Amino acid sequence: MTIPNTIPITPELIAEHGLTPDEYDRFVGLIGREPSLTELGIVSAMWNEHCSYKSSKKWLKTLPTSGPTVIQGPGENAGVVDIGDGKAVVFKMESHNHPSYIEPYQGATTGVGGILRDVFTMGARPIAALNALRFGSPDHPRTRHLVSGVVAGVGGYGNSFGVPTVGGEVEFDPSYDGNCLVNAMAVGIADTDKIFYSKAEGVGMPIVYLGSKTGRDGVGGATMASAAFDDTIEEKRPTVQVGDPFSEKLLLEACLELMATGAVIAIQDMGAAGLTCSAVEMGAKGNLGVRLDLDHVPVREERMTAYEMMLSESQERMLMVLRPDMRAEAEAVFVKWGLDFAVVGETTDDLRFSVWHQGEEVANLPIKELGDEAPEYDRPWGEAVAPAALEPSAVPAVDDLGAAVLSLVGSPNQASRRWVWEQYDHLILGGTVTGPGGDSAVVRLEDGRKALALTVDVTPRYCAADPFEGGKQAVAEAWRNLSAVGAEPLAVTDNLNFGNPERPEIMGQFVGCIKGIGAACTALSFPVVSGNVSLYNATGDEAILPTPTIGGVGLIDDIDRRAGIAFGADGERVLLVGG
Amino acid sequence: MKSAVIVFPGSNRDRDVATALKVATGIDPVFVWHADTDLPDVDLVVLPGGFSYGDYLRSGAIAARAAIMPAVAAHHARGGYVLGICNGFQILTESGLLPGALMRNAGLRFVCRKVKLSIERTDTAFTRTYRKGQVISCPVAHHDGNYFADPETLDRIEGNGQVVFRYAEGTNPNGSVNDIAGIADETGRILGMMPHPENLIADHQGGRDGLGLFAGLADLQPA
Amino acid sequence: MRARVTVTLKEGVLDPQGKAIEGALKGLGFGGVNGARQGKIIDLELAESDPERARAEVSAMCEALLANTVIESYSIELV
Amino acid sequence: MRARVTVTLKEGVLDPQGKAIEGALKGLGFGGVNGARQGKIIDLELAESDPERARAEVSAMCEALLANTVIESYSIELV
Ligand SMILES: Nc1ncnc2c1ncn2[C@@H]1O[C@H](COP(=O)(O)OP(=O)(O)O)[C@@H](O)[C@H]1O
Repeated sequence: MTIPNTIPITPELIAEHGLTPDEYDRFVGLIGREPSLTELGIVSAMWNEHCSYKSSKKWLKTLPTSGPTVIQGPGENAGVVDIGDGKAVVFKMESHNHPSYIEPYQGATTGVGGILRDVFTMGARPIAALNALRFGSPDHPRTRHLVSGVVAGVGGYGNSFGVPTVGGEVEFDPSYDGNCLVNAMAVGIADTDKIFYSKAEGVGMPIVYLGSKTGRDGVGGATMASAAFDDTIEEKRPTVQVGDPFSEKLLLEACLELMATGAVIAIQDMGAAGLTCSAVEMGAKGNLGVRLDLDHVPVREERMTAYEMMLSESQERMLMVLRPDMRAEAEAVFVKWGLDFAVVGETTDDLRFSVWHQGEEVANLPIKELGDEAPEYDRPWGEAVAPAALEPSAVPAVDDLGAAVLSLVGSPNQASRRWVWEQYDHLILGGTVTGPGGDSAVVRLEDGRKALALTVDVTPRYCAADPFEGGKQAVAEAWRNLSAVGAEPLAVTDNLNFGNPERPEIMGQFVGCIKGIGAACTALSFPVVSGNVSLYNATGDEAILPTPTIGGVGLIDDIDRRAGIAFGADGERVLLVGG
Repeated sequence: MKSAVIVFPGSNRDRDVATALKVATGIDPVFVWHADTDLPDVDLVVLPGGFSYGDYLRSGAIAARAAIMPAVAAHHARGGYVLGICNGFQILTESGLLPGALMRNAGLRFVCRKVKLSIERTDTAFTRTYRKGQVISCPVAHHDGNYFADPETLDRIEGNGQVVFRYAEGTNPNGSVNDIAGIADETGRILGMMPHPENLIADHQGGRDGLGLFAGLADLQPA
Repeated sequence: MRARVTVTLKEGVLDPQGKAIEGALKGLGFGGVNGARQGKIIDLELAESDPERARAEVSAMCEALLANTVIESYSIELV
Repeated sequence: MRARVTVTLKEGVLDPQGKAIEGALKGLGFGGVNGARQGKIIDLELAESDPERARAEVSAMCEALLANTVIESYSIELV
């Protein structure tokens, strides 16, 4: 029995898919007919903010993204930078803000899992993870629950997967009461001549599904991540995805083993809107069509519809284009690691995205247009409203400086974060030279004298006061953190967390911060090689502080020539450098 | 000294311990897949740290039933040495090669920090490079390291002197009974411990206190 | 009075533990296992002796702490 | 046929999770909790349809894997 795919497409249905009437008309214009339900699902996934970057693309293009050592800038699963000796560092940061607010433990685990996958999809072995967390006021009723869940989730995934979590930030501010931020960064090392990309090549090549089975997890999740919270939050709950770090560890080992055989032509992880985005991206990048046969997709639930399979966000899955002559070898690797391996389609020369289920073609769409013709907005933006300047007289003088220092040091935003990072395995793999607690983490590269310096930073208060200066400052601080440990700063990944871009003053914050980041990165020759945008971090009219998190990576040539933050001995001179 | 490191699905400190063995003995260990049933000709078998099978059901439970485990027991019965670190310790208790059980940490959280270990015995191959009563630094990183044994078992292992390492100076991170951090079997040829000496073997890691354990194994004679 | 709370994952929610158990049982030769799901129980010793009030109290505990109602369901049994 | 295996810690075995739950419930204002212990359930989907044989099979699974009889006891319920 087949599952119906043709139901009338009503305005309500269109709205539920997060498409505006204009966007829907644009789509109908592209395909020249009314879409099927599966097609509507596919376009809603491709055209939502999260996948299409429709509000931010115009501005992201202004960032400096190249440099003499940049091997791959934005546009792939992660950025790649040459570090000499035939090695490259592969890194990216990504947010899981909305899912973490709904279910903090699972939201954080799946965020960490997603970013790790982005890195090892490129052929890199992850060697470090960082995270930047922001929560509401410590006395807000939800904060405690969110903090403990998110921290346990970040640790739970990274610890089991086996990557050291070496740094991060935790900050509290009432603007995050209704929208916490979970930004996770992963860093890996690959051989420069063995980097894997998502661009499919060759007609008639098998498309292989790898990893865990598909369930109904997160169907509608990509849409959720892009919609401001409202009263329907309760109804959206069942779309929570569960992370399985054990399967991801197996997937890592299996992928690296498989890549070493030379069987992989292209590979892409299934992130938000899994099968849809990954298949379309691989085909479109390679100027190829893709035909999928959903009957071969490994599923763990019964009677899944094509719509559900195309939108499922089940974790720990990959899509790959395989050299057909190496199929048996490839399959053996996955069987050994106990993971699913299924040929679910092939590349074609007709530039169509054709999806079959139970003998019926449930979608047939122009593959390039799904990405290239996605709406792009030049959203109106106004000058951000800066908070009023504080009159010095409005700040009462302190009588007891000692007590003031104590209360500063003990305040939620200054207090020790040991409670957090002791829940993270920051020592595994044996490379950690400086773990959490310093200016930058320092991680030694295998058997050598070289090390990477890693940091994440932003001061949202500054960005609220002056987006341009705040954006610049975040980059400058990341730069200083890296140089403070003796590293040569290499490149940046960013995670731009803002409120509702349809509000001109929020868009103004976004534009200002990007311009500031761009100016600082240009001045410092500190290119942005990857990143992520998270908008609609707002509840009603309450937006978060503008939070453009900057992840910085630097290189130390000789670990014996590094610096830490501790004073070494009595009687040392203390110098103040800078202006 | 020849050694083998068993790789279970979810092992993740297998490379760390291999590095430590290489540094201390000059010889790379062989990696052995959990689904194999035979061990190569080695003096030492290591069950590494990690989250074998995700630590689902109970930490180490599923790995303890892996196809390779009978060969590990046979290796010991023949006079061979076995070292289980962290998840490896959990696998050893789950398989009955060591007594007791490792329960959820008393604080219920994963703990990664340096602790102090006092060396309770130096007459084992694993601890012979240390002094009795010496206190060394060593990292821990685990969620289920709270050693438990019923009173009779505890009396027995204390009476036999099977406790090899104890958390010292108030650094017990997990609530283990009698501050137990590592125990040996009655022959002294099986050691299970929660801390990670393999992560403290080089200056860049902040010290070499853990290296002594592997150095002590360097000239193991085939039994 | 004692209460037993049983917490299980909602239908459709991925259960990595159950999956691992199923795989391990098959590996041990128990071929006749077609599925496994793991849940937990919490046994509570209550001061309350009135069944109705006890049940209400335990319900409140489940909502507040014992179950993660985003992905889990719970049931209560008084003994 | 389905079976539910209930695994609980033996009397006298330390239960850090139970203790933590008890503490947390008290912290949330549930004063009437005099003790809490945590256990787990494993729901199995069996090919076997004969109750007697099913029970024997599940018993074997418990001994082989599902319970650590050093610290845990188990009970089996067929449904
Ligand atoms: N703020 C940003 N700065 C630079 N590059 C970005 C930024 N946001 C996203 N990108 C790049 O855009 C591409 C698509 O982003 P990604 O988050 O991976 O999309 P998705 O998660 O939907 O697959 C990536 O290559 C990413 O590096």
